[in-house]
Amino acid sequence: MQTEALLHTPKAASEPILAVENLKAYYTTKAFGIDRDIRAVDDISLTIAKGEIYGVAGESSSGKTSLIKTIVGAIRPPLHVVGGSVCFNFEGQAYNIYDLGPDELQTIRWRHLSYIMQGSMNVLNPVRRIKHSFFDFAFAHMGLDRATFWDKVREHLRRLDLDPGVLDSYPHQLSGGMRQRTTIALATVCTPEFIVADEPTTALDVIVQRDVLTMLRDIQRDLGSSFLFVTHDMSVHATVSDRIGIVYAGRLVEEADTPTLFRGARHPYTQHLVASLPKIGDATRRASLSGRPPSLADPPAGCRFHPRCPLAMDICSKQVPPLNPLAPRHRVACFAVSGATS
Amino acid sequence: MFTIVRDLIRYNIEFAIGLLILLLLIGAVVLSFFSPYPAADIYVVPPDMPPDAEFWLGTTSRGQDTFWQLMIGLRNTLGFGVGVAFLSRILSLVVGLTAGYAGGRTDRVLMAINDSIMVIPQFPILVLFYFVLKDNMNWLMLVLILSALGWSYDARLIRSIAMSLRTRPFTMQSVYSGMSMRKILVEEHLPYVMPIVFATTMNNMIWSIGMEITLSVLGFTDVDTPTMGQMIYWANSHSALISGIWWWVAAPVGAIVILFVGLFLLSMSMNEYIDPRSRLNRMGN
Amino acid sequence: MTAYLIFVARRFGQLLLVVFLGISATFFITHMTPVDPVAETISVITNFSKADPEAIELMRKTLTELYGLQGNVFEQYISFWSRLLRGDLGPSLSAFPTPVSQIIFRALPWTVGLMISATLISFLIGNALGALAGYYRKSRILKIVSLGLIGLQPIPYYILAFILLILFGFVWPVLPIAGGYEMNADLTLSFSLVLDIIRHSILPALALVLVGAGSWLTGMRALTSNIVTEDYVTFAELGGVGSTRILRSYVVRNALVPQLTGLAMSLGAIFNGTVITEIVFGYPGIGTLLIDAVHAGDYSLVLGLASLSIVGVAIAVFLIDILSPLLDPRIKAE
Amino acid sequence: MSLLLDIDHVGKTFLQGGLLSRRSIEAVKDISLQIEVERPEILSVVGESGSGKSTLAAMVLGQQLPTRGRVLFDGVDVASIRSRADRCAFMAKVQPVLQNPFEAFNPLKRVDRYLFATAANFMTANGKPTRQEIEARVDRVLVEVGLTLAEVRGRFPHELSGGQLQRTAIARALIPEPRLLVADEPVSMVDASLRMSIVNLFGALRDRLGLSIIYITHDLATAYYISDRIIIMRKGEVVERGDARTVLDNPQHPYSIALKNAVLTPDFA
Repeated sequence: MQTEALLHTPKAASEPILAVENLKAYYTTKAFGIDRDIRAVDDISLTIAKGEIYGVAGESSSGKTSLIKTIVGAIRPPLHVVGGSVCFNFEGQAYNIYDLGPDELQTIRWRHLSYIMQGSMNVLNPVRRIKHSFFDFAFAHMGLDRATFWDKVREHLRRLDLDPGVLDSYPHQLSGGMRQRTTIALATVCTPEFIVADEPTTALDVIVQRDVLTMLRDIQRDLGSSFLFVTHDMSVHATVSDRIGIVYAGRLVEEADTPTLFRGARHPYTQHLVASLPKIGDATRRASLSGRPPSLADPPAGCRFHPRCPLAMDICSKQVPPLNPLAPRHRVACFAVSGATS
Repeated sequence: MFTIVRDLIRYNIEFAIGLLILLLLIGAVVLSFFSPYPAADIYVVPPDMPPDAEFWLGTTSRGQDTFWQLMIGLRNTLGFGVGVAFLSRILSLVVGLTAGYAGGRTDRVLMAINDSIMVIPQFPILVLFYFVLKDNMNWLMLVLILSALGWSYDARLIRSIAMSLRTRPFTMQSVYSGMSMRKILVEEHLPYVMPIVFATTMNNMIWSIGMEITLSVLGFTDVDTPTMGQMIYWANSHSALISGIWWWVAAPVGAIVILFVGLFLLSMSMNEYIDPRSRLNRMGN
Repeated sequence: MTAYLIFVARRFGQLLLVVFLGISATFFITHMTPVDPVAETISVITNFSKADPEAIELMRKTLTELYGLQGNVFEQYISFWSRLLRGDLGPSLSAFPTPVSQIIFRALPWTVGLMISATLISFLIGNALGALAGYYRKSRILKIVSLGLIGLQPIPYYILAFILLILFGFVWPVLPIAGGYEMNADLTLSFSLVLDIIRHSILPALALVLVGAGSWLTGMRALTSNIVTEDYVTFAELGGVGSTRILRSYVVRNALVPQLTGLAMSLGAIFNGTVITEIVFGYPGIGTLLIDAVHAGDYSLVLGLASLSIVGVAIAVFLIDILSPLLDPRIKAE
Repeated sequence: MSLLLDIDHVGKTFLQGGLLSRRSIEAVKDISLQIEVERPEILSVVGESGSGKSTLAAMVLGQQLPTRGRVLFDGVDVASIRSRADRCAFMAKVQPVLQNPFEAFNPLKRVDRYLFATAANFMTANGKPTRQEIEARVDRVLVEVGLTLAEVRGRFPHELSGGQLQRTAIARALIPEPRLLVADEPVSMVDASLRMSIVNLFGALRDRLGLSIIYITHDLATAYYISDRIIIMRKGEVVERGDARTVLDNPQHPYSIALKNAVLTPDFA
């Protein structure tokens, strides 16, 4: 069984480029004397292999955005790390994000670790031409003279099917799709080893979305980079991700290779997510879940899904189910699946 | 409302100090009604006495007790600020909410007038008023004039909020619930602008009292209603500083600075409470 | 480009509207009151010398003509405008028969010079400190400096100027506290004259800067802490762009557009402050002239000063207004 | 055959810019569309951003007036509505369902306020309704969408889930007993786990109440799942229309084909 898994995904054999261990990050707000902890990232462990596209799926306010912010070290108060570690491995050297000083962090950014934000209007400085952004972001990291630098940038844009003329445009002059493709070009111009993409296609139209996803896959193939890909849209994950982790209320509840997850999800929440996806050509009735996602400020005890869970047992409201390996590369946090042993 | 004030006092030191100053001033206003001397009477006490146990803040060259003059002056000055703030708030609410909600031509016309009033320099206009009105220029008249000049900046603020409220989906929900425009403005939108109204009240008072003081110091107001500015005016006209009657000048100047710092602390803490985002960036259309 | 022309055209329309409303207001303020300027003037003149009734009658006729007070209100309104457009503001009464326009233009450079230099200094200082205070939120020095400037901001121009006057006139007399230059100065252009003028302008300018800088500081600080949370700043930080570059090219650059709009909108208030400060320090500008005119009962000079202030400020607002979008490519293009 | 909604060669042109460079943008170009009284249906209007689908919805709701053609509702031209009474009569028959349930109610006010206001303003057939009549009606529509008045009464929006809020909003729209709901992207902001419950509710309302629903969406999959008819719009024009399943199973127009091909389908079976 192990050999079979290895055969299907040879990437798993190589050493991880990212190891997240028991990561906890809370929003602590002290507004007018009321202290509140919002446990946005609660004890999450995961590893990502070199060249892998790891998808993080979850609904709104499930903590997935906080998770990636914590992973790339982009947290600002009131969000802060309470425990755990985030360790990258670039060119054989380990970088523990929360042990690095700001200068060291600066040096690995963009060169090794880059970030693609949501496809919103506002990612590029609205009052300056796009070439200035390329210069600010990449010039210092590439260590080239100006002429060679601009040649490299133009070559990179052409490789991504973008007209180098975009460099002389202002962001508002580009369409939403173009802007997102330019942002992706900007994020990949230094050929980073690890790219985090946060809902990169959410605001885009379907046809543009398809182009952007194709572009991301091409980049991954060309550069061999690893991706941490976050979106709420399961069909995007189905198209892009090699492996998916499902986040519910700040916790990882299931993790598996994409085909496994869509064919044989075991956590009731994942099963529901997969089953409720409507498809063209299939008009059979889709059920919906009752209840609402829990508030992260006051989550239910035990398994956070138990109030909505069709399989809920006594123990679910008392103990937190551990994320147990069910098969190689398939972990589930559910007592109904792994048995009630703790 | 009460809990907001309580939380602000407890956790916002600026608000607490501001409120304390305001309460002291209100105390002074109450006290002023117990003044042993009528405000306008002169030579009721020995003139030019320095501060001592009998005359806490000394006496003026006109034979008035500085302390009681100050209390009465504070009353009139504060009353003036409250009057202008009240009237101009009403104007700015009506104009701001209507322009923001109605949009289109109504908005353009109202804002063209609004912007004109905003940039017209007020001081020459006020001097002109005094110049033609002379003795007819009284306290009430000045309240009306300053109210008419002092609403435009805040109307623009309120409008910018009203404009974003108009596009909020709940406004459409209200429209399709069959609510009238008046009901939507008063019940759905007004609560969102009230914090701004409170904060701008303080700024408006700072502005109007400042104007009043300036005009009185120059002698361009009704000389018979004693105010803070009036005290400085009389002190100046008796060359109080040169003849060493410093308390006559120091008392009103000190009171004014305390008054303004108090008002400003209140406005600042309220602004912070409402939204740390800037007011200016909402204004540039 | 066309979008910008439309913008300029619209602002020009606004300029015309301000001038129209403001001038009309001054006209109606002066004409809708029971006070008869001609009678007022005559009473001022006859205060000094007894005149025979015939002379008074002649004076009345001449003054009525000079002030454009013949005919009904509407005719007067028309003639008021036509004289104003010709730049004819009538003769001054207190300095008869010097034209009002000539007196005003003598005072104007002082006011304009003081206002421009004080505004520039306070705008630059306020915005620079505001941006730094908003970006480096933990710095204690910045906090103290901002607190000081912000604390001065609510104090009325008159009172602050007055306090400076007391401090530097009585407590520590190192700077001239009155006038624009030494009384018996040689008014030919020389280095010492320039130095003298600068020395005299320090206190009035200081009053204006101390009050003005605080408001730019608060505005800029709020804008900065707002812009810092924008996606493009977060993105630049994640991109490893240096913090000085982020502050300059990303934060301040984006905050300048609203700050310039704010400058245009507060020019009227700044002008008020300048005029009031001039009065305290007896600076030979518009403000002092205005007060003197009021005390002298100089009807045409007061009216001329009020009208000119409105036109002048409106034009300045217009100029800043049409410049500010040049910093914002979103308006230029399309 | 009488028509509930008759969109008759409707076009909408927006003017942009001012005096010097007036530029017109044709958001909707010559669209005709009918819904019959006797045959309630869910009609999906599908398109990408800039296709004019939201402008079309706004014209059906009478929020924007067409610059060409007419929108007739029950034979009445929507453009002829002037007085407040006419407007209320129109709103009693056509109601909107908003996009974002979290934004659909004033966060400072209790949710039931809108339910009661709607009932008080529209149940005027027999004079002013009594408190009891109002509560009975509100409870009935809430039951219709799977809630009860007890669950909603006195609640603020933040106390309800996105699904509950969207149901409450739909219940409110049902109070005047409208004939048509116009739902502009009603599920795009709702989490996946709750999305299908709203879509299923539309089907139930059509079947139980005989209500027609115009479902504006960019999501072909839910359109396929729930709608009877579909029109596919692009740059203000209808490129393809017909029975929803037929069109989406076998699109004819190149744009419809491209659109369908761009839809990501998880297929691991």
